[in-house]
Amino acid sequence: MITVNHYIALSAVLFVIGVVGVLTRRNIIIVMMSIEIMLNAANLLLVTFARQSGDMTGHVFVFMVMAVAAAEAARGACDHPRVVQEPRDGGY
Amino acid sequence: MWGLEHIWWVPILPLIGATINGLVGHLLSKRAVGVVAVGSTGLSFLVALAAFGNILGLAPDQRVYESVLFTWIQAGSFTAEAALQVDPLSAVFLMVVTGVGFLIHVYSVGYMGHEAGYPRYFAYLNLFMFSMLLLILGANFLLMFIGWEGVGLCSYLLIGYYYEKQSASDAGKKAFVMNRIGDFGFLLAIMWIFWTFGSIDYTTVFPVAHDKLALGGLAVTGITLLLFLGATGKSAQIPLYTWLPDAMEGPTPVSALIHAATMVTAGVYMVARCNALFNLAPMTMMIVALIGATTAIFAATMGLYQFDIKRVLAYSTVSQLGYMFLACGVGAYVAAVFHVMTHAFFKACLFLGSGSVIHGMSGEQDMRQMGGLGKKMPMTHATFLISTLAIAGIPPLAGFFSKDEILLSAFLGHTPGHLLYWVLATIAAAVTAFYMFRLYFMTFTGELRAEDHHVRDHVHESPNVMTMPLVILAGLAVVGGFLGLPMIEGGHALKNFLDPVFAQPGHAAGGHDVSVGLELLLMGVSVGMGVLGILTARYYYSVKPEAAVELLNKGGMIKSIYTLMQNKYYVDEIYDALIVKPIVAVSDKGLWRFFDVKVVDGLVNFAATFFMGLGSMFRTAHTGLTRSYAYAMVFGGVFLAGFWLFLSSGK
Amino acid sequence: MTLALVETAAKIAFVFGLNIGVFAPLLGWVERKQSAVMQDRIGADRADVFGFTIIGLFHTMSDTIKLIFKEDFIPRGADRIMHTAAPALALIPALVAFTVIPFGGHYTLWGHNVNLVVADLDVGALFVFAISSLAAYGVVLAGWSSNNNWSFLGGLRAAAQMFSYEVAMGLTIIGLVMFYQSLSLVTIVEKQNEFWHWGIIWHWPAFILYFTCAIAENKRIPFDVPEAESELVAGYFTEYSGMKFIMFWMAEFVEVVTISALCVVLFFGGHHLPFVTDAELISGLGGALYPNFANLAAMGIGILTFIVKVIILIFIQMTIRWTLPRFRYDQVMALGWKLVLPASLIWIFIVGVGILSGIMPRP
Amino acid sequence: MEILMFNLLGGLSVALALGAIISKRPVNSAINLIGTMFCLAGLFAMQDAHLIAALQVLVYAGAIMALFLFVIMLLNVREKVGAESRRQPYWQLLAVVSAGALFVPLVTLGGGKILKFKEAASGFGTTAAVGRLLYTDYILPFEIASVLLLAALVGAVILTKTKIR
Repeated sequence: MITVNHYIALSAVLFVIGVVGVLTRRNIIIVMMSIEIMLNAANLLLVTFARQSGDMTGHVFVFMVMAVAAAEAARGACDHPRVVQEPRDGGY
Repeated sequence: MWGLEHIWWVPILPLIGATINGLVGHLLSKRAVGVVAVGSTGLSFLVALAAFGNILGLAPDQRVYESVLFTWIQAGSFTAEAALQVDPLSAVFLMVVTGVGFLIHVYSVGYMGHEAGYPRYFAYLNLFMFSMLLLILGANFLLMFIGWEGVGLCSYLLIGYYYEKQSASDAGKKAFVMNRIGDFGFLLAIMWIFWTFGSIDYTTVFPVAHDKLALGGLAVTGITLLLFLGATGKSAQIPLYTWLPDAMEGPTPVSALIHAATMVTAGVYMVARCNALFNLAPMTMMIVALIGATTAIFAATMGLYQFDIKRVLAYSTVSQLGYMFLACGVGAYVAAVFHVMTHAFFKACLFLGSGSVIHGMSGEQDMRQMGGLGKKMPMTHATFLISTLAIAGIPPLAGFFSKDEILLSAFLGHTPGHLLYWVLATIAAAVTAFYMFRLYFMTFTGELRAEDHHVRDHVHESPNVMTMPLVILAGLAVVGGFLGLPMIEGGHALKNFLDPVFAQPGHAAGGHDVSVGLELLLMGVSVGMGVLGILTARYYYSVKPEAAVELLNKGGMIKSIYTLMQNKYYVDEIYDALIVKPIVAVSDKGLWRFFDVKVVDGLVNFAATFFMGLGSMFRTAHTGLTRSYAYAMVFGGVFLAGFWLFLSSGK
Repeated sequence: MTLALVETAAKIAFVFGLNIGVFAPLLGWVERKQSAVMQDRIGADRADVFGFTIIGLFHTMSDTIKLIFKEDFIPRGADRIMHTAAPALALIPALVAFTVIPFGGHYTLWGHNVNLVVADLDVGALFVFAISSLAAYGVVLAGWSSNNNWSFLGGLRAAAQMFSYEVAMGLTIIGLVMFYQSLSLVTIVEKQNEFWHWGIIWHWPAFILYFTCAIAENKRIPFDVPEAESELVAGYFTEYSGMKFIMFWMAEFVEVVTISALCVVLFFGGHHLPFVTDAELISGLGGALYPNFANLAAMGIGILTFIVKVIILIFIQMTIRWTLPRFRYDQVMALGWKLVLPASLIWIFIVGVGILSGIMPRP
Repeated sequence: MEILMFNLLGGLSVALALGAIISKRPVNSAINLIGTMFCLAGLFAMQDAHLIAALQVLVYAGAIMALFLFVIMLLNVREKVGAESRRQPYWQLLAVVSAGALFVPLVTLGGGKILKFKEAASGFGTTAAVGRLLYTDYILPFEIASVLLLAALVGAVILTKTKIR
């Protein structure tokens, strides 16, 4: 029987992996990808609790997170070329 | 009934003309542009004529027709219908506006024939017709206001028609700003009316005005004063009259149509329309009469020593408008409307005549260059003379009847100080006769004084398309007054027609109880004053021109008065010193150099300095290494989560 | 349970068989032969078995055999894993997208309810777009991992082009979704039971836009800049040979079929015959007397109708492919962003107005 | 069946996420991350969040990661071995330790209780249901999100435009 705790644990593991990625990697693209992992861990938790409580507000939140992530990705993708071009500023 | 039911065609037709000429006019031939402009106005005139006939066919107490086109604005309790209303008052104005407008369109075809921007001119002119008709026909204050603004806009556009000319564009701006000051009052009055009555429809507001408002109360006085402020702007009364003489920078037909016959009478129309309110505010009535009488004499004296033919007419317009307001102020609305009508005829004729003269003189407007034109321009001369006699108040021409009725009303009026107004107006009548005949003698008699021989050789009578309107208008100036002919013993045709509009409860709008003898005496006085003015003018400008120069050379009082009058009493300069300069000074020294530079910039700079100082304190924590921030965040997260865990485990 | 498993397995087998076994090889032949007919040539006709050529059909077989036995070549400096995985990444999404496309209706056979779709998803249309957006990865990775500048450029072009048109493609069917009030393709097909409810009737502008986007998404002529042989040799699959190469081609053909199938489902009433509803068809086949037989026959007719419609649309695509010249790269992007995208937004607005004002009655 | 799927998808997602942060090449990272997203989409679908699952694939795997991959490839950010090889073991150790410290409160989020799923109501997680929520109670955040995306769009255009000059 699968419980909420399973999902919490999985989400925690993913979140921590994301944190480690942010802290250890120097490539800014990979750092951003690690942030996406963390966001996804949070999304998983939101979906899980939505399912547990039967309230779809969690889904709405995930929807919003996705919108924000998309905006962030678009912005980051534009910023990245500039960071790479000017390595002094991009000394992550 | 064909006519009244199609009343909405009356404003729409000129709008269609304006749209065609404004959008695709430059692609059309001049002839096509003229056909569109004149045709649309002419059709509009025909519809208006039919509507007028319908109105006449109705019983006198049923002569109000309202046609609701659609609901225009609906917000909360506020409703504004796009509705047109025809009653005797608007019908009279309708006839004047469409009729004179049509004639001036015809005249313009000839006069503007050589101008660049021909379609633009007619688009504006048609747009003006639309706005003016909307102003007259609108069934509520908002619609009137739209027309009111529209005519102001068109006036601005047409004054600045020769926009390459600095003086023309300045004059346009001046007219616009002056009008805006008045419009501001009008707008406030509309808001106040809505606040008081909960509606802006004429049919809702006026019948209940007497019950809702106390006689002479604050509300009604405020509303009417604000309304009158609007009227002074639009109708060029003291203190907002200075734009009208400058407005003569526009083409002459425009001066005739907008700045003599129609738009400037909008203020009179508005006051007459709101007579139910004005009757309740004796103080406002007094002010209206006072301003009217003062303007009449003031503008007349300013017209005395002008040399620009159109400026003389402009001051005469201001003066005549003063008469109309005087009539309104003493409660003689019928006389005011009557004078609007007759004035439209003879003043349009005069302006168009002066346009014809200017046309013949190759654009010369200075009367000192003219003289003896009577022989070379017989048609213009004849029509001009008729109109001049009309404005001087010589029987049996139109001006005599209407002006005399105003003077009679002033003499018999209920307003305090009405005898003073009568004296002022009577003197103004003499002055009017004097300067108008000065104009006439300087222009049409004597010898041609123009120096440029090209101009001398070129003097010619204008084409038929220009003289025909002159003839028609002069004819109207002759017969127009007969509408008020049976004035002795209880009203006349126009009065009977208009009375339903002005017969309000609680106010005696009926005929004056006056003996025939007194009336004849007053007539005699006014005619005598007119004749006196004419004879004086004839002495100084035709019989013995050198006498005037001698008089001036004597110096002293006469010389200084002359200078004062020629400089228009320095009103423009006074306005400049009292209003424009202080505003500029306050903006420059106060708002800019002190408030903006010191206060606003100071605050901004202070904020910047403050946070810069604050930032320099925290700068050490800002390594610029993103990873260190990430570490800080994670440690913070760990700490918070651990703390929360500690708290929840304690439970 | 077992029966359901069998049924699903059968449907999957049918879909895959249809695509991989029938359409993909046949399309290679059709492309050759149709171009030959259009260009007044004879076309491939040399492969023969005992002297029989069967209008060149044996070429399909010989091509397959040739490519299978060709050397599998990986260029030096290439990323071996990615290079190997890329063709599969291109082919799989094209096949998976087919799982939500209904190729028939509901039928009752011996008391068992059969719904002719592999997976009836609530978000079917979204699923198709989600999966087809993954197809770009195969192409992009193929270009990137080949360690070849032509391939790389082709991959980049493909990526930009596919992502651009994906956006527009998603927007083109929003109007349709608003009209049918469902994202489920099964529901959409059900609502097209009557001919006058077919998508093409009201939504023909959306069809034109969608079809354009779909061809661009599939990178076929006139949108084949990622593999423009005159500029980039062969674009992203320059460095591929053998089975990997054939997988790209299969992916392309399967996508042609998928596009046609989706168009049929969205715009042309799916398996429905025009002017004949499902119920009428079954009763017309004697549903009252032999329900099982009638249902079975109706199922056959439905599948056949669906396939015929798909073939017609494939034929149109092929005709376009051999008719139009290739766009320049900037033209492709300009068309996508400046014409198709705004047009589809406007169409959404028009459909919204139409629905709200009652001009477009929803089925 | 369910636990099997969970183990499969969960394990795969963890492995791929690890691969994403460990692999040296950004492209490999991105591919791994796409896999993670896919597995998570499966997990969403297991919890009846069908729309969210589809969006996860469409938005995350389809759009966001595609954007990342595109940028990586456009710049051809091959292995920056030089930059990445200056490893700082202490920092990395610290990172892992602090992340581990974060893990403890995260897993005990449930407070030691076993939370069980209830039977989902019919229509849970469908497009219509989520859409109704989005367009009624959450219309304001929804619109704000659209404005945010517009701002990102404009910002992206401006940022890239200055590069061209």
